[in-house]
Amino acid sequence: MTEPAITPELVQKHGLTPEEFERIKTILGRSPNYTELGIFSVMWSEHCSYKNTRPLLKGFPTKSEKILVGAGEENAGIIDIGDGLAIAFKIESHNHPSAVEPFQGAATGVGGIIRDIFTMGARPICALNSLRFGDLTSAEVRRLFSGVVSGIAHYGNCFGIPTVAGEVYFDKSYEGNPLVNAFCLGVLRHEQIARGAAHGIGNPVFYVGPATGRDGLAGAAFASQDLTDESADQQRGAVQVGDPFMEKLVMEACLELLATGAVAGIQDMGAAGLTCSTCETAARAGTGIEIDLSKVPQRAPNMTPYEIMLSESQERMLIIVKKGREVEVQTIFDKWDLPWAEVGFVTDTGQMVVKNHGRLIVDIPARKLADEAPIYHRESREPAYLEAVRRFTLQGISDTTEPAQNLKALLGWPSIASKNWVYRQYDHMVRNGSVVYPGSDAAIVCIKEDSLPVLPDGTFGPKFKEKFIAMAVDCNAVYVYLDPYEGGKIAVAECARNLACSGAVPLGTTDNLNFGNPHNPEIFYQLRKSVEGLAEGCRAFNAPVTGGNVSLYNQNPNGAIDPTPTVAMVGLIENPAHITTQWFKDEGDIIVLLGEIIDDRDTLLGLGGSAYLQLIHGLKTGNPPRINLENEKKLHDGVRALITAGVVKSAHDCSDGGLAVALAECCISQQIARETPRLIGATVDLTEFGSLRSDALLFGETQSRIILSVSPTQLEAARTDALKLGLQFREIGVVGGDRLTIRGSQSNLSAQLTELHDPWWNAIARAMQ
Amino acid sequence: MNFAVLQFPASNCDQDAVHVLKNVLGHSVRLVWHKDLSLGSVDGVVVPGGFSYGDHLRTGAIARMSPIMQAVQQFAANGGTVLGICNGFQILCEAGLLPGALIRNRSLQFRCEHVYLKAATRRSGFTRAIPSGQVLRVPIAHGEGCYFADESTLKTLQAKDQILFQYTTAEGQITDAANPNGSLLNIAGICNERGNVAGLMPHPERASEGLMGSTDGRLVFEGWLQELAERKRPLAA
Amino acid sequence: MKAKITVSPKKAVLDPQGKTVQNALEHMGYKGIRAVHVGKYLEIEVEGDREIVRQQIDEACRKLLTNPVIEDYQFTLE
Amino acid sequence: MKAKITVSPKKAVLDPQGKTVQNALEHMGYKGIRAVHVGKYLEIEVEGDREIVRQQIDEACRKLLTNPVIEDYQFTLE
Ligand SMILES: Nc1ncnc2c1ncn2[C@@H]1O[C@H](COP(=O)(O)OP(=O)(O)O)[C@@H](O)[C@H]1O
Ligand SMILES: [Mg+2]
Repeated sequence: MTEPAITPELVQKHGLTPEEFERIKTILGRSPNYTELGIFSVMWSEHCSYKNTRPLLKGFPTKSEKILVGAGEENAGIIDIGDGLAIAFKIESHNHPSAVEPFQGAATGVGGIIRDIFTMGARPICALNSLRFGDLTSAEVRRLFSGVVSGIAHYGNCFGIPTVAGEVYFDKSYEGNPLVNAFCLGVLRHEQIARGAAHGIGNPVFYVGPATGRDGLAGAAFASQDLTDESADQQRGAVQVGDPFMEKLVMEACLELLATGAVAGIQDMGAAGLTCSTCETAARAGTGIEIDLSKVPQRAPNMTPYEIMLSESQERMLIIVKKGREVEVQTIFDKWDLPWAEVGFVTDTGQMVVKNHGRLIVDIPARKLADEAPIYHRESREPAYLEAVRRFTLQGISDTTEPAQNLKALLGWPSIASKNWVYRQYDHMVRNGSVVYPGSDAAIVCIKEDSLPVLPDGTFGPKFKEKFIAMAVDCNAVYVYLDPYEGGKIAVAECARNLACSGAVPLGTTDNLNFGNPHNPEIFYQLRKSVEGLAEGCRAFNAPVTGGNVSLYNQNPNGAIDPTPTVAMVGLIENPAHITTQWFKDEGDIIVLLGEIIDDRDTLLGLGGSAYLQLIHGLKTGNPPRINLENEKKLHDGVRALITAGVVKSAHDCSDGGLAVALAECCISQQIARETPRLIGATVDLTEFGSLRSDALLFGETQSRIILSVSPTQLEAARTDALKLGLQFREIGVVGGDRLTIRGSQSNLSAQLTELHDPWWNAIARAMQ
Repeated sequence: MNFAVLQFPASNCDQDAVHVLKNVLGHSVRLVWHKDLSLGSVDGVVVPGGFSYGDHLRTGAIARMSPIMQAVQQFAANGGTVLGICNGFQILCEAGLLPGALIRNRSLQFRCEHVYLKAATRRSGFTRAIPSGQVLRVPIAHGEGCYFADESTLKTLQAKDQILFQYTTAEGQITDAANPNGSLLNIAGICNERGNVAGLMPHPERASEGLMGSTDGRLVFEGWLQELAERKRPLAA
Repeated sequence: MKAKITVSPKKAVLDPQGKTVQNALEHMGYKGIRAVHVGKYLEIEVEGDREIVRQQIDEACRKLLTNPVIEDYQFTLE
Repeated sequence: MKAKITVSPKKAVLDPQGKTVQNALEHMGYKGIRAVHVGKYLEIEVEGDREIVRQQIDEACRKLLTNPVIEDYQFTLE
């Protein structure tokens, strides 16, 4: 088979600029051949190299005394949680593949992130997902939504990992370009941390997992282009199919193998498959690597070196084995009926060498390929639309006269409505560790003995006291669109607030930057500003970034998506008594608001960018609410202190939909069993704020507010503690009855709980019928 | 007691079953690999939940061909007690150890949520510890849990008291609305004629500790343990 | 040789998938649809004596590939 | 009229199910199996003009019944 000649057109088709091509020639001291060109193109794609975002990512805080493996070092970061235990977690996007084939795209996204976690030596114990789609009134959007959800369910359920939390938003800007971000968290002992480095000259390199096919050819490059109808069409031939069954076996075999100590280095074959795993492991260890493609198991006949190197067939791993211990690998992989092959060895040349039947095909300095991609400082310009956003006032927007109707409408708005249609399709309990299921502010998972990978002696090691990990994922992209910096801060703050409400102390953050085309200066501005906001937020809550993912070029023919820097935060709860949920518990409990009722320095009174303005007035504009991170931090510390003192029965943060929606959620969100909610009413009195607009009071989204319920006998203790902690503590009502009533002086809102529950619980299912 | 928990490729509730039998109930448990030919000496066998062989072809279809299933057949034929949970129930049906089959939920969707159940009989070891009339709250997590059997099989199940669990409302009513998957007669679990092999779709092992939100599932294991203890006790002289 | 096996749900067995497909087709505006059944299709490429293969496929269908409680099958050898 | 539609995974696309079934058959002792593919089988009972039905079925296959990204289909009208 003759290979195509290297022409400028071919270079361009590979997404490389003429300057980048010159740089490649300098590195090689010659012109690359076809396979080498392919290799550079995927490794230097945004997806693998972060060439457009690396300078921005430097602004993230990445250090704390608890971090064992930091951002960018390995496939995922690792954080110490005490008693010799640690957690590994990360989020990753699979947006473009999901646009082309929602079921498989989402499924393989889950598979990919699970591999990143067990590659670190950790046993994956739970998953999260963050999703964005267009409007559910479109049949195509419904197809994408249901495909993505069943793809995630299929992979996670079959693999046997509980999917315990997530978020879903619907907005026109995502039409045709849905976002699918998947998160996974795993647990391990400190001494079990595995490295993706090709250490030990002469060590054999093993390929394990299913044979390589033509699937996902150049997926990384695909992820680094605008999504046009044409590119979607071209990618049709390249759909990766996930096999969770295979991945489960690969994981069990890898963890069993890691316990033997026979492994010198391990890395999954994710984006850019064999290419990325070979050159990165060599670059990390400062070694070289040589493989022969004729030894790589192949699924399709006549595959070219180019295809084998760039294939993104799923569920494959590269393992560098300590010389002399090959049999251990073979025995374990045979036990699990998994294919394996010895494909090469580690060298001291620093080169990534690929042969085919002994014939030299590729010879590239590994480190230059992996670490020296060009870096671009893109031009950034404030988007023109922001001027109009800032000019927006509430003048001409008349106050609401039907607050109960508004509340029902908001609760039934798919972005706010219960996501049970989604998470009931996910096994969120498997592995017997889920303590708080989807449906509260943060999910909580118990870390117990069998959460861990086994030790060499086949045991789980010394006993320890169970620990609890809390997780949430958040991003209000409308805020980010309207004010990238403030919106970035709020995304982090909301996530941290969800953790605080559940009783957890943040440990770390992982983020997924989903944006449009960075060559557009206005989009680069969104990116730059929101990253600054995220970084500020992570600093404020002492939740350093341990890793993340960048997904650019999220555009459809109508333009870019709303900037969506998804934030997932992980926290720790040591004592199960401190686990706190969002719903009201008992009749007669006192409802307390922590924080200011409304930010009176905000001329839009919290309505800018609010769900209320979007849904009721059809307006997606106005300055979003401001956030003061110092206050916010004080609030989180305060609520945790109250929880620890044992005076809090429930805690729920105010976010989308404001105080009224949050109160309603406190009344209706506890689920006892299938179709059996527990509804508990509340009477709230806000008449003292009679001078304020009702819409702002009820539906404004002023930040830094938490609703607590407290037993009457503990009210005074709670108040004393709160005041000592410098919190604003205000009794606003009482739990009980079968209605939610909010008295204001402009208007009263009162509704039967069943009337609130119905639209909230069923909105998505009905939209999907 | 000594229990064996089978482990097929992609069993994924195996550890959960071990955890409950060992750490919660204090018995000794061994994982038994699907390629093994023998169960060793055990008092009871759990066929755990999961997606054996990725649910490829049909749930449980390939797992039942595993070498260990011969030993399970033998164990059951000798009167040993076997409990299949979720995928384990599917495997036991495929293996012919239990009548009927489990097909796709009528919603066509996977469902993970707590449901209400009632024991339809207390004759079985798996239901004897459940106070009569008590409604249990136990989670399900399956895509193919709709129990199907032809009419004559259903008649036999009823006649021989083989229906163990039925889906109910919170009040214990057997209604169509309380049926999460379309199972005939709201069947959630059954046993064989002899009563020593049982299967159910809900996960009692996920409802055995307060921290996990319900302890109702423990009753299933406790009854089983009582029965095993009685068997072990030499007949009173 | 290629064995082509079609597997359909038995008449008495609930076939919600068939019903859903039928509804979707009707929604799309197709008329005159009386019923839809959704089953499985397997293709097995196999070498060997035709008669023996036929027997083996039939046996495999009974033992593994289908469940007689809920499914019927048919196959051809090409 | 009855439309019988068989749907199989595209050749280039991974067919994990087929592979698992092949392994299982080999484990059971069947020899000479080169490949197994697992797909879907649909039967649609439908009334109408034969030619129009043929067109409609073809269209429905492309739009609804199969996923052209990963599947191929064939059908007959009886
Ligand atoms: N895609 C999903 N997968 C799993 N759980 C989800 C998903 N989307 C939402 N949830 C769960 O539903 C609950 C409400 O989510 P959300 O409305 O985003 O809450 P909040 O406003 O507190 O962030 C949370 O417990 C969340 O984890
Ligand atoms: Mg949220």
